[in-house]
Amino acid sequence: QTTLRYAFQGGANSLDPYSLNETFTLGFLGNVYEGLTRRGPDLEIQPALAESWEIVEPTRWRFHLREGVKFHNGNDFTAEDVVFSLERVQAEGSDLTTRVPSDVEIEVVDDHTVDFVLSAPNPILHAEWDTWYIMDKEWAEEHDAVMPTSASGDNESHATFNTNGTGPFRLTDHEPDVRSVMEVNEDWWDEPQHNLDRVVFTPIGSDATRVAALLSGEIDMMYPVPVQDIERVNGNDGTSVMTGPELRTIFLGMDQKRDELLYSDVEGENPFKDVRVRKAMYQAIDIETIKSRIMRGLSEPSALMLSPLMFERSDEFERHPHDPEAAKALLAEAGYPDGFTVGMDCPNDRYVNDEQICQAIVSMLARIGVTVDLNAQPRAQYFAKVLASGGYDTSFYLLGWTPGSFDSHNVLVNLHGCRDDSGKGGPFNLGGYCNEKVDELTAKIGTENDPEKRNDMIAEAFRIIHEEVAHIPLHQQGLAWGVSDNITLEQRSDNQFMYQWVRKD
Amino acid sequence: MTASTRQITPVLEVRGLTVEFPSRRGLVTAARDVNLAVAAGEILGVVGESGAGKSTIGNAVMGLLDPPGHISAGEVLLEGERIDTLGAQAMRRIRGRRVAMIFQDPLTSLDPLQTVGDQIVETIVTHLDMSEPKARSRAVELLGQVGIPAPETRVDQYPHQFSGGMRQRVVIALSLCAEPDVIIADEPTTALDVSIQAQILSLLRRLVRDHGVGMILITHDMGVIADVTDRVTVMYRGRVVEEGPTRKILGDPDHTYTRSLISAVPRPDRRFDRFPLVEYIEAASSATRKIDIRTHWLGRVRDFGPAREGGGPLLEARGLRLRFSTRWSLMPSKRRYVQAVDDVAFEIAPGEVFGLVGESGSGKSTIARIVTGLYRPQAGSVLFAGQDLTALGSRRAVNRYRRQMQMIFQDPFSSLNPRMRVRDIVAEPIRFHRLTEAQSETRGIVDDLLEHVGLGESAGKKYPHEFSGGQRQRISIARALATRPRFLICDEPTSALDVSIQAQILNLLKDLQEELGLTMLFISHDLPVIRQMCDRVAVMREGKIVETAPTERLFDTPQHEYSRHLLDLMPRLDIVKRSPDVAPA
Amino acid sequence: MIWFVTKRFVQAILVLVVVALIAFAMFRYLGDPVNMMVGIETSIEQRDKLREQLGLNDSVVVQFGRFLERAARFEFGISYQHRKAVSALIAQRLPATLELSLVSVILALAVGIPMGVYTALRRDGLLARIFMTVSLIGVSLPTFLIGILLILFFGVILQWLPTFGRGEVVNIGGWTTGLLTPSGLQALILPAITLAIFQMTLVVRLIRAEMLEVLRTDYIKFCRARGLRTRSIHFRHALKNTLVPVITIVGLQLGTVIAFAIITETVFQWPGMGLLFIQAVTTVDIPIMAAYLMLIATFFVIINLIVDMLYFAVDPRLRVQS
Amino acid sequence: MNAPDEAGIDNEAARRPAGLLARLDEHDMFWSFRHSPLVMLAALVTLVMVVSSLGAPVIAPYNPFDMASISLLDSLLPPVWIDEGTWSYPLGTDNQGRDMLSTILYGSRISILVGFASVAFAMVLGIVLGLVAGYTGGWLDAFLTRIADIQLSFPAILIALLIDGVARAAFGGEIGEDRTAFGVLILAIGLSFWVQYARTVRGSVFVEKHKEYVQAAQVIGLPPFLIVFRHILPNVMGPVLVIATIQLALAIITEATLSFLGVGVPPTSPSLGTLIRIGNDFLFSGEWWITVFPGVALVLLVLSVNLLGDWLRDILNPKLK
Ligand SMILES: Nc1ncnc2c1ncn2[C@@H]1O[C@H](COP(=O)(O)OP(=O)(O)OP(=O)(O)O)[C@@H](O)[C@H]1O
Ligand SMILES: Nc1ncnc2c1ncn2[C@@H]1O[C@H](COP(=O)(O)OP(=O)(O)OP(=O)(O)O)[C@@H](O)[C@H]1O
Ligand SMILES: [Mg+2]
Ligand SMILES: [Mg+2]
Repeated sequence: QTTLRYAFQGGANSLDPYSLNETFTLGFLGNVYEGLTRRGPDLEIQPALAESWEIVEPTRWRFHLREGVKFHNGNDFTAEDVVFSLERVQAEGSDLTTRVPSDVEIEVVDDHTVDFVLSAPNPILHAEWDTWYIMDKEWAEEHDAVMPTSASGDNESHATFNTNGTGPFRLTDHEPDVRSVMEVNEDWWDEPQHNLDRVVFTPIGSDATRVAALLSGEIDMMYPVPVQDIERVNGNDGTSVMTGPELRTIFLGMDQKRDELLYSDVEGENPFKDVRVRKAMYQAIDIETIKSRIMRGLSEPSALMLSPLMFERSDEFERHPHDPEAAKALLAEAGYPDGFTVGMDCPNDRYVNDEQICQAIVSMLARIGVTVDLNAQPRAQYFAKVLASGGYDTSFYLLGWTPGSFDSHNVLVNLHGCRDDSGKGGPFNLGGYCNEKVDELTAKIGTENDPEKRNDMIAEAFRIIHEEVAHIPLHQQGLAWGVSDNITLEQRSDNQFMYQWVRKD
Repeated sequence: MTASTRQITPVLEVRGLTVEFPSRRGLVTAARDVNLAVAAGEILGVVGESGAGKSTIGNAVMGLLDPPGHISAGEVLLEGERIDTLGAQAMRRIRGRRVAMIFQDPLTSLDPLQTVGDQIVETIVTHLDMSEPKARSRAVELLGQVGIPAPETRVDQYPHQFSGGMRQRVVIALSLCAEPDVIIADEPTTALDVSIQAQILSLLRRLVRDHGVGMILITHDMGVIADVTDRVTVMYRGRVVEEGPTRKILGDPDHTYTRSLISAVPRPDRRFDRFPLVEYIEAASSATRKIDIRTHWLGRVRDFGPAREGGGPLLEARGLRLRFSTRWSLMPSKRRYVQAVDDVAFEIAPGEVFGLVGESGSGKSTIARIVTGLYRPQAGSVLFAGQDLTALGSRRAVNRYRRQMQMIFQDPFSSLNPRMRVRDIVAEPIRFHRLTEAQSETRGIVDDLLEHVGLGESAGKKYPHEFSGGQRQRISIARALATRPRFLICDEPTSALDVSIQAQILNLLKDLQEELGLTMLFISHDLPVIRQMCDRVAVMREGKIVETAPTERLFDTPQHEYSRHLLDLMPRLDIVKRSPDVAPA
Repeated sequence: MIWFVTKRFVQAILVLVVVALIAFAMFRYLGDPVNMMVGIETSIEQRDKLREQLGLNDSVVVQFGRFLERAARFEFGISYQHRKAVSALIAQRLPATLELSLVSVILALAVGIPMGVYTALRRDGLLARIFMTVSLIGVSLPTFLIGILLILFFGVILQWLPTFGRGEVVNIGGWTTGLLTPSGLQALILPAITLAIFQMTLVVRLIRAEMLEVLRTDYIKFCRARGLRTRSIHFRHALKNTLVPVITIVGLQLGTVIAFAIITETVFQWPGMGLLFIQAVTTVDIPIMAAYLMLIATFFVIINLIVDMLYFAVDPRLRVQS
Repeated sequence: MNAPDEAGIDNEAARRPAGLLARLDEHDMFWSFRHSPLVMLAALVTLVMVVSSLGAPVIAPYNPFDMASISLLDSLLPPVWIDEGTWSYPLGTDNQGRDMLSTILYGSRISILVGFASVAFAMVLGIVLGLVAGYTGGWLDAFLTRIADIQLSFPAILIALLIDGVARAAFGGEIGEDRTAFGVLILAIGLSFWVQYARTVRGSVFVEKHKEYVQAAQVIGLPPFLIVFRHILPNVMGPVLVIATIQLALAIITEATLSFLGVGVPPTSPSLGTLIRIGNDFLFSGEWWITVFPGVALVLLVLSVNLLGDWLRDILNPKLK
């Protein structure tokens, strides 16, 4: 009876795999549910419920489903479950509608073969399918959970507290935000590489407590480890920290859409419309010091708006050098010899040391004469203010982004697409950066099936963005998992923890 | 009891006792080199000027001096062995069991949160091995003995539900309940009407005679002294000036102070226009030169707004009724009440002094409170200068009249704000009613007032708890006079005062009355004082007025048998060799 | 009496209504629940749709009205985050919080009262002074710091006590209690202490202050004169006379503790209402917050009712006259 | 005739040369102050802290709120007596490279301001309402008490958010400005504290108002407000002072929690509490000084203020002198 006890800073609120598109929840459910595909330790796409697939014609993908797979409740897994899951994931109230293009048609070839018919070619159709989990039709119908639990629902849904997947573990007990217990699924179709019988998960919100729990040996594993505590955890015998690159990119954005900034002393014009000012801000930032002092070395300064892991030609790009003098000069050129004042919005409980980073940046910008009024808030208020719902009410902000599809296209659309005031075009392009050329390229990239050409276009788009300083990329924050020495595991850089690879002795 | 009944060995003896209260303003020596001795079965009376140190000695013996007070010299012996040096525990066992003390201030001596029954029972159980229920029945019995009506219901009531005199009796019961060998009784009967007083005194006397208890009886009432004591010690300014058998001391005292003290005792049998004063004074002071009201500040007439003169009574009480609930319960049927005031009516003409006598608990203080508007009567009305106060709605309107009345509270201990300096207490009404122009003037007047009630101006700087019972009473008198009221209610104004101060204050009141037509409602159980002070008197019993008559007529031919009863019980000093029957100037 | 109760009841209802109103006026400032409910990639349209469905676009008054209308039927809706009936959620968390609060308040009293009496009696004693000082250090450090230090010392270094959670709990008719299992009791110790420290200091100092006054009164002197046992004088007579302010504060504290054990519960990952609430605040889970505030308001109304009753019980002078 | 106790007095007051000191010395407060060294020490500490924090710009070696002057490069330096500590930062630096000493000085300015102001605000409000409720009783009492119940139901955090929101609505962009931030903090904390005073005072007034000295005052004809303030208030001050002195600490800490929630002072100008909170994250990693020094400062402040409070309470009670 080997039990794995671990903790994360948050909990899995809803167990319905389509109700929340959020890394931890999906990762957590990934041990119970499975998609047609799955990702290996290095995020490479592997067959899962689909044994194999081929692109029979540019707009038709064929998937051969694995036979003899059973859901935890004993039902067989068949094509109709896939059909059902497709309908469900696209249905009203689903938060994962982006997993599949809305105009996809599905055709059942036979009990264990399905075709997906697209309107236009899509090279990355299945990129995110590892977290599009397949649900059991009968089960859903019998517990009327056919529709995904919409947040606005006025009544509870069975699927919120109960699971019925095909995965290596079955959920046996779940108290939201308190405790979840899983037990191994004896008749899983695949060869288990773990040696666990039971997994107990506890969310522990307070960093210090989480660390303490690991140090005191009450849990075998926990994440994230606050960067400043890494030494301590490593120093403690019996525990150590696994670090690794993460996919999320932290960056600064500037309002380049309005003709006058909301929070600034500059009247009548918007300094950020001037690329020299943006570049000055960029060069004022000493990313290395931030890495060494605030991130304690656990971050990868980045020239691009996405992790190098997700774009093989990223090494062609260099950050603009840190150079306060140059920055001053640029400002002067742009007509701000003695700088200006701008208000900055920053979350204080969202990303690793987010508030500290913002403070550091404030003082760095102060050096080149740009005075920043820092407004650090908890994420609820922060997002309410800066996102579309708040009318992009910000002039200068810090944000983090992980492209769910692990693909540049996602970054280009969401963060760089020209948007209108309601956010159509580039919903998370808060600063409203806009360049037709980039938009064209983005569109093409979306449909180009040939990797070579595609990468060229991506590179070109990125180069423009880089030159025009659409945003100021800072770094990819690192992963830090605290692990006690008696267990081994695989750390995936999408920060999802799969019990599948855990061995405890 | 005569000297012959006295044993030789004193049960309690005090040798060369000196008590000091150091304070930053200097050292108060409350008692100096005092020697006392009381034998079993003997009652030692202690008389003396108010503030002479009588209570202090009591406290010293009990080892209960309030800090910073302490015994700086001398010793206290109980049956031959020293107790002033004993440790806390040993002392605890002595207190209550062997030496008991009846405190002077009955109203604050009882724990407000415990029923009197519980307090008695606890005391009994602590000292005598007696079961709760037995102790309880004993408690009821005791309450009965000290003359609390309906003790079996009263036993479950809380102190605040008792009248001043009743509380005093509870205190007495509490002190007696553990059957001590020595009792120090500090003004045990101050707040009691003569009949109860007689009852209590005989009770004490019985205790002393039958159980061979030794008792120190502190009092200023010469009548009581003459009645019950075997020997008397006279104190003045912390010193013992004279000591001896009662007859001797009262008959032909050696010390001039004693002599003048006795001569100053108000006479029950005849009425003088002034109280005889005590001539013996060590240090000259203002109080002696009789102030000339016409020139004095107190004499400056205040206009009391619209006052309907025209002959009518100044104050008129009509059919007043008030009952207190003594047990509250959901079901009205289960509730219990005390009819404190039952259909009381009287009139007081301007310039008249209207006396109110009657048994303790008969509702005198309650009437006073109703008149001043502190209690709302459940029925009846109070008319002041023709204006019905109970009808007046707005506070401001009532205030216009209330301003013209003042009240001297029965209890000098609780009616002074413990956190205010005496000076401010007295100055408050003056300041509030803007009776003076300048602060300096106020100060002057306050100091003057304090002098007239026999407290030096240094008293102003102190806080109430630094004063003796009588001194506190004088403070509240000074406060009452400060407004130069038109109508004054005196609830036992001199109960705690020795005759000398009493005379001085009552004379002052008389002056005010004669010169300014000050009207008074004068509550007292001290019949001689009533006779000297009042024009008309009402006799109260159980909330009703049983008889109202002009003073002289009441004293000569009382109608109601209760009045007669009262007058008969009046203690007399026949033993005293009276100085010729002329009023000392 | 009946009248008294009904009156209080009506007042209580009013209190609840007002609380709800203020609450709803406030929620706007907490942020936008929708952003907390969906993944970051969710499109603007979907978000707006959701917002519309949740009726978040309606005016405060409308939302408030809707809430009241539901609350009248004891429905508090579904939690945005947990997609679960709020009533159920709170019911689940209530025991944890109540146990923690009661234990800590009892602790505070059990230690605080004797300490208070002692420090009053030995006003200038060395030990008394030490007590007073130490207790102050307790309050001048933030709860979270104290909590962490305790965890660090007893949990990590000594490894005597668990660092988080509630340990084993037994479920008795829907009421989960940790008081019956050893691990449950162990888990209770640190949080209870952390929570108790503040009230303890308050109680100690209050009682001391009041005792100092009462000990100088004439009736205590008379108790001494009657040679009553010292303990009886100090506790039966003196202490009882200090109770009115103490009752008041303890009452308030109990309420406050139940309501806002937030920090403690967060630090120790104590699965109680405070934790639920603070999470609700950070995620703008309006249904939870609304229901929770109502519950708290009810607690306070009840507690204060009891306190007022206790006044009468303690002090006869306050009881109805004539 | 003279008061008997005069006899025993050797009247020092008479002998002392008249003069300011003498006149001051007449006053009990000053006298008992001069005669209790501990109290004088406490007063000294408080004074020093208040003055040094107010004079921070002059005293402090650096200005930690001037962003241009601080450099991330010298962050997390230990105090001077630990190796790699330097004299330029005697107490070390925090995670942003701010000199701890200066930051503590500047920070305590905020904390002290907010702490005292909000407690004072709460005290005044609470005492007044409590007196009124307790003395008048009846429906007014019921009303005020219910208000208290309502108030109680909201944690300072929420109130702060509410006020903050309203303030933003009112003052718009300039919310970042410290003045408004302070206003919000003081209001919020004050509002969430007043009930304690109100209810305590109310309770004690219930007891006091039945005592005879109050009746005496009524007979004099004093209007209720005078009776309440001049007579009853001094007699119920005891518990109030206790709560106040303790709540000072609470206020300062609450301020920290609020700042964390984004209301109140911005992180670029940290208060004592905020510093402690920041330092809290570095407890395990060994940069203890970020928490400890502000903590010590806070404890000192609270201790001395409480000592003063106790003393004040004692002299308010003449029997204890
Ligand atoms: N706590 C105290 N602090 C300072 N002086 C005090 C204190 N108690 C009493 N005194 C002083 O001691 C003297 C004697 O007081 P004591 O109470 O013994 O007088 P007394 O003889 O009982 O007078 P009375 O008959 O009025 O009660 C008084 O002058 C009083 O001012
Ligand atoms: N607050 C109260 N609650 C209940 N009963 C009370 C209250 N006050 C007075 N009483 C009762 O009313 C009756 C009259 O009390 P009151 O004080 O008027 O007597 P009194 O004539 O002044 O007696 P004494 O001469 O002893 O002062 C007593 O029986 C007393 O027990
Ligand atoms: Mg006396
Ligand atoms: Mg009376």
